[in-house]
Amino acid sequence: MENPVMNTTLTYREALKQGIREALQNDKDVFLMGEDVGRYGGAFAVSKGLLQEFGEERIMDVPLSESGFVGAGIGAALAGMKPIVEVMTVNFSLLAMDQIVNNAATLQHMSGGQLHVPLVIRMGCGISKQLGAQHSHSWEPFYAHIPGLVVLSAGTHEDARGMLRLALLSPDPVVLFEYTGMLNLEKEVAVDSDILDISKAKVLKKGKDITIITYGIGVYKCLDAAAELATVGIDAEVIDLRVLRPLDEFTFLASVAKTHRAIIVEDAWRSVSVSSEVSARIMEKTFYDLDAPVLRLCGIEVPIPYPAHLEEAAVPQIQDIVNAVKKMIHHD
Amino acid sequence: MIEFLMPSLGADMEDGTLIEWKKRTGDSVKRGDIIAEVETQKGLIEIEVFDEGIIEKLLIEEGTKVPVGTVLALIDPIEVSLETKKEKPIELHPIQEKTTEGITQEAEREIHIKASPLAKKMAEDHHIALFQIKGSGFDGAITKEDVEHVIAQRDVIDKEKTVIETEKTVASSEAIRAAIAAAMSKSNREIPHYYLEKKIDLTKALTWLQEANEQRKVQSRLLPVVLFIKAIAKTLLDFPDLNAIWDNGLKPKKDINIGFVVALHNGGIMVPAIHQADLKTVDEIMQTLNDIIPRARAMKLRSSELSDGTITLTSMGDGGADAVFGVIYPPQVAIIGFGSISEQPFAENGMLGVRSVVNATLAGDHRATDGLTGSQFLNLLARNLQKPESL
Amino acid sequence: MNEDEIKKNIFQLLKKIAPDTEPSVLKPDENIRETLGIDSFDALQFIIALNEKLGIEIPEKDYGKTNTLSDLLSYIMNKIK
Amino acid sequence: MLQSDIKTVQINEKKGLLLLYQMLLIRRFEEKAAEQYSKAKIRGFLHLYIGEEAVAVGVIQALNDDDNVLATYREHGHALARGIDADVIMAEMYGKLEGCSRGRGGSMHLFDISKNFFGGNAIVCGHLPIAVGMALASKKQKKTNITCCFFGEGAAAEGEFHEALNLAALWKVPVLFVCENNLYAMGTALKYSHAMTDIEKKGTTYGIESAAVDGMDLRAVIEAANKAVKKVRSEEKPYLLVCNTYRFRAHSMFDAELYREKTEVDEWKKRDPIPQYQQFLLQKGWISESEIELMEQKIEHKIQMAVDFAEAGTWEPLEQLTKFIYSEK
Repeated sequence: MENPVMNTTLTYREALKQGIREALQNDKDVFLMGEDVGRYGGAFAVSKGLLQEFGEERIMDVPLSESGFVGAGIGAALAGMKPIVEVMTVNFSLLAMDQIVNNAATLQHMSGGQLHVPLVIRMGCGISKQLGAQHSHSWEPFYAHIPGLVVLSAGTHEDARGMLRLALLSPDPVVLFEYTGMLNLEKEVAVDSDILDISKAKVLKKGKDITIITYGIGVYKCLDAAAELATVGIDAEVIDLRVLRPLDEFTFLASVAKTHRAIIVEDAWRSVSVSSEVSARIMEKTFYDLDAPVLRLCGIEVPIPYPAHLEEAAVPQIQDIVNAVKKMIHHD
Repeated sequence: MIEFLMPSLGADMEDGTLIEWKKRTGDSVKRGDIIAEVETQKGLIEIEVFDEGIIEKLLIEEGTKVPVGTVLALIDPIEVSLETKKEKPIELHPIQEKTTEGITQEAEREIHIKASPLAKKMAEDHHIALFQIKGSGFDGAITKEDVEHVIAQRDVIDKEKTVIETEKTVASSEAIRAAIAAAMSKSNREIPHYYLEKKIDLTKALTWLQEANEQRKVQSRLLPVVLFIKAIAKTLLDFPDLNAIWDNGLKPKKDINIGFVVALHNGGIMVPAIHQADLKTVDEIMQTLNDIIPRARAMKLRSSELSDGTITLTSMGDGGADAVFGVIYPPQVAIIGFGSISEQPFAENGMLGVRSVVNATLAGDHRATDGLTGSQFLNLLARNLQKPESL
Repeated sequence: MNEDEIKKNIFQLLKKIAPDTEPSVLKPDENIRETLGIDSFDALQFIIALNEKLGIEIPEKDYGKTNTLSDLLSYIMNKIK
Repeated sequence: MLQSDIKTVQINEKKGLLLLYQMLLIRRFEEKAAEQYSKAKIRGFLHLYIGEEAVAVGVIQALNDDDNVLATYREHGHALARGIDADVIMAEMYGKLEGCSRGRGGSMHLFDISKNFFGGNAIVCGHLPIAVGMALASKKQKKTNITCCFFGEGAAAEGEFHEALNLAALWKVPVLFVCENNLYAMGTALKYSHAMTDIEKKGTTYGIESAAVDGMDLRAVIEAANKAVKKVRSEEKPYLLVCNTYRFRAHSMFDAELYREKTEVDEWKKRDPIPQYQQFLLQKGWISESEIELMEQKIEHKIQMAVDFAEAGTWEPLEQLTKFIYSEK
């Protein structure tokens, strides 16, 4: 079927909105609940216009009661609905952590398999433009630690549009991280491109010299870094983890077995992070294929500072990735 | 008679102190009555009884601390209530911490050559000793590239069929030579050796071995030295003083770890230990040899394997000298030597015949044992080798 | 599997268990073990390797027929037929 | 479970005896649980409902089969009143596979979706938002069932109590909040956790109709519960019912009760809900002393059967350790 691939350019925000709209159209049990998702049109204008299209019953503004409305979402899911609960940003999700961990992730186990929680919780995540420490957290590792949760990271426009539909099909609770720092970023996306799964990592660029493993806000940074490395003859393979739990280790282990080198990039703080887990699995399962120690480029362990030059230095940038790879390969 | 036990009120409650009896001998009790007050780490708690009857005897005085599950009182059930079946309560033994004696982690004395796992694997596959390769990786670590370089270099040399004389290998055998010289001279300086020899008929042993090997795949075929090791281990069970170390006094060792002398290809020896040889079957001993001999020759032994032998065996194998008198490895107190197996005239109860025979020798530390012990050991060793099936 | 191929295999296997020696310089009637300094342990490894590579089994009682290169070659040739 | 229809049903003889049977079953079950705990057959935490039986029995008789019930970690009584069998509850407390939650939850996490019993929840007040969500779903699905959640006066000091009541009132969803005010949140008396100790007054700030009732008088609880359930179901709005009651036993098994006087316990024991209700039935002539004795023996036999069932239960095989973390497709 060689019909020409029709591309459109759309922003990450539009990709998110298309995902939500499709979900609401596909299933009447789906409804969106979150702070300012209705009349205000979404804190970051992601759900603008949806209230007018779907009405108050399915686009519900909620009071500032994160534990309350996330718990309510769990209850509605237990009773047969398909709620999408928006926690404006991961920074405010700590208030609802008890409901997410002690109820959503655990009820099926404690009830001996009787209770299922088909709930999707969307959270804005990571650095935007100088929002200061309390509005710039990257806490994917917190949630990726909890058995019972499916944890997704929408690092590309395709995933921003496609992950929600598949997440709503899951009988288990899904935490979906979206990246406020990328909302205005425009990318070309195939019109009818649809993602196939929310269970596997994806090789976004093939290569043979080194495996760059990343997720979320790191994906486009690593692709740009790989492009620059190609100009100096380094053929890097870039892998987007996409799913932080359950982690698809098969894809990155196969790649490291081929390239014999690995570098992991994330904005989250270095200690006890996703890169700690990925690096441990590489050491455990492809030790004899390693020709150099696994390198990790992560967030500096400091609350995100307000001034631009410090904020930029606090997380890995494209040039940092390029330099690290060069040092590892040429090391002269 | 119903036993009233100190109840368990919490998973972490291990004992309780009986403060006050609320009932006396002869009192009647019914279900739910408070029978005593007990002091726990949470405070004073009233204890109820779940059975009906008359208190026969109070066994514990007030003020005594007892572990959970201890019988506190005996109750005579006047008439058996509906509850006929009495389940036996699970005895509660408090969890002792499992103490593991401190394993003295001996400092690794091996010189650690930095190389990537991939480089190490490739070097091993191509039988290249790491110290022959110059590392170009992070602070001198050997990488895949460096190994490939040496392989390429060697293939070139192979083609020209010249023997490589790299000074590094000489250096290493010098290092080994120096180490052996030091140990041997220390042994002779400090240990007064006595020497004994015994000719042993191996006919039964070798025939048993041949039949045993016919039932085994070639991969698990047994060598005669396996029988010698097993026989030594079995005999040592009766001679603990020979399986010992001298540390200003004789200190017998519990485990029987037989140090096995392995000759390296380009000279020098390594002596890895076969641990608990007495507990291993002949097949397990053969497997141990299959593991330690190649590793010894590739200098891949851990220092722990080289240092916990309790006695040493040196064996000439075939085509070597008739007998070998070893030099004891300090701090051990004995070394056993087996010469080459050969056809020799052998007289037995007056009849002369030709038999497969081996000369077994024992060198002993006279501070620790005397010739009599040594010769009794060799006699028992010879007898044990006549019954190979029971080794 | 002709004679040359068998010889090549023999040299390769001998090289593996005695890396510091030169099996290819062996004369046909020289005793392999004495010339290359191979002890009973290495000899057993060689026989195991022969079994795994060429699929032939040399029982202990035939050890005597495989001392030299030519004996070994002819022994293997009629075993393979 | 008797179906109570919309109009408040006076207790007839048949129902009256059933309610006594339920209260006695709970009392004897909890006493046996204490015995099995001291024999180390039940481990972990164990919270007994002795003294509060009238609240669970009185409220749950007012609910329909398709109504949802959520309770706390002191929920053996609610589970029995809701109709879950004594033997699967005892087996669950033993941690056996045959338990109502397959042994996975234990005493604090009894679940049975066939009875719409959504647990045993051990995070104080953690289940109130869930109850609101379930009621929200009923409203969206245009169903007539309601959701009833039980909690202690300690929970009323949690932030989630405020958030849940506000959301319920804001969204006008059919949830019945039942506060079992037993005067002590573990070791903290009412006056040490609440500035305003009349818990029912807290409903007014959210415009939620509230009432308080003597939790030791079964008939009073029945009357208040029937009225509350009727309002929640017909007017589809939340209701806060506070039952003032008292627990005769410690908070849990390992508690020296340093925080209250023995005399206070003895005072409340004089108003034990079971003898109080037995008097009413005897005066009504609906039951005789010998019939009560017969009911006691029937219950004792049923509870011994439950213990035997638990004793004979099996341990879940280790291979199933990671089951029920994610749903099998």
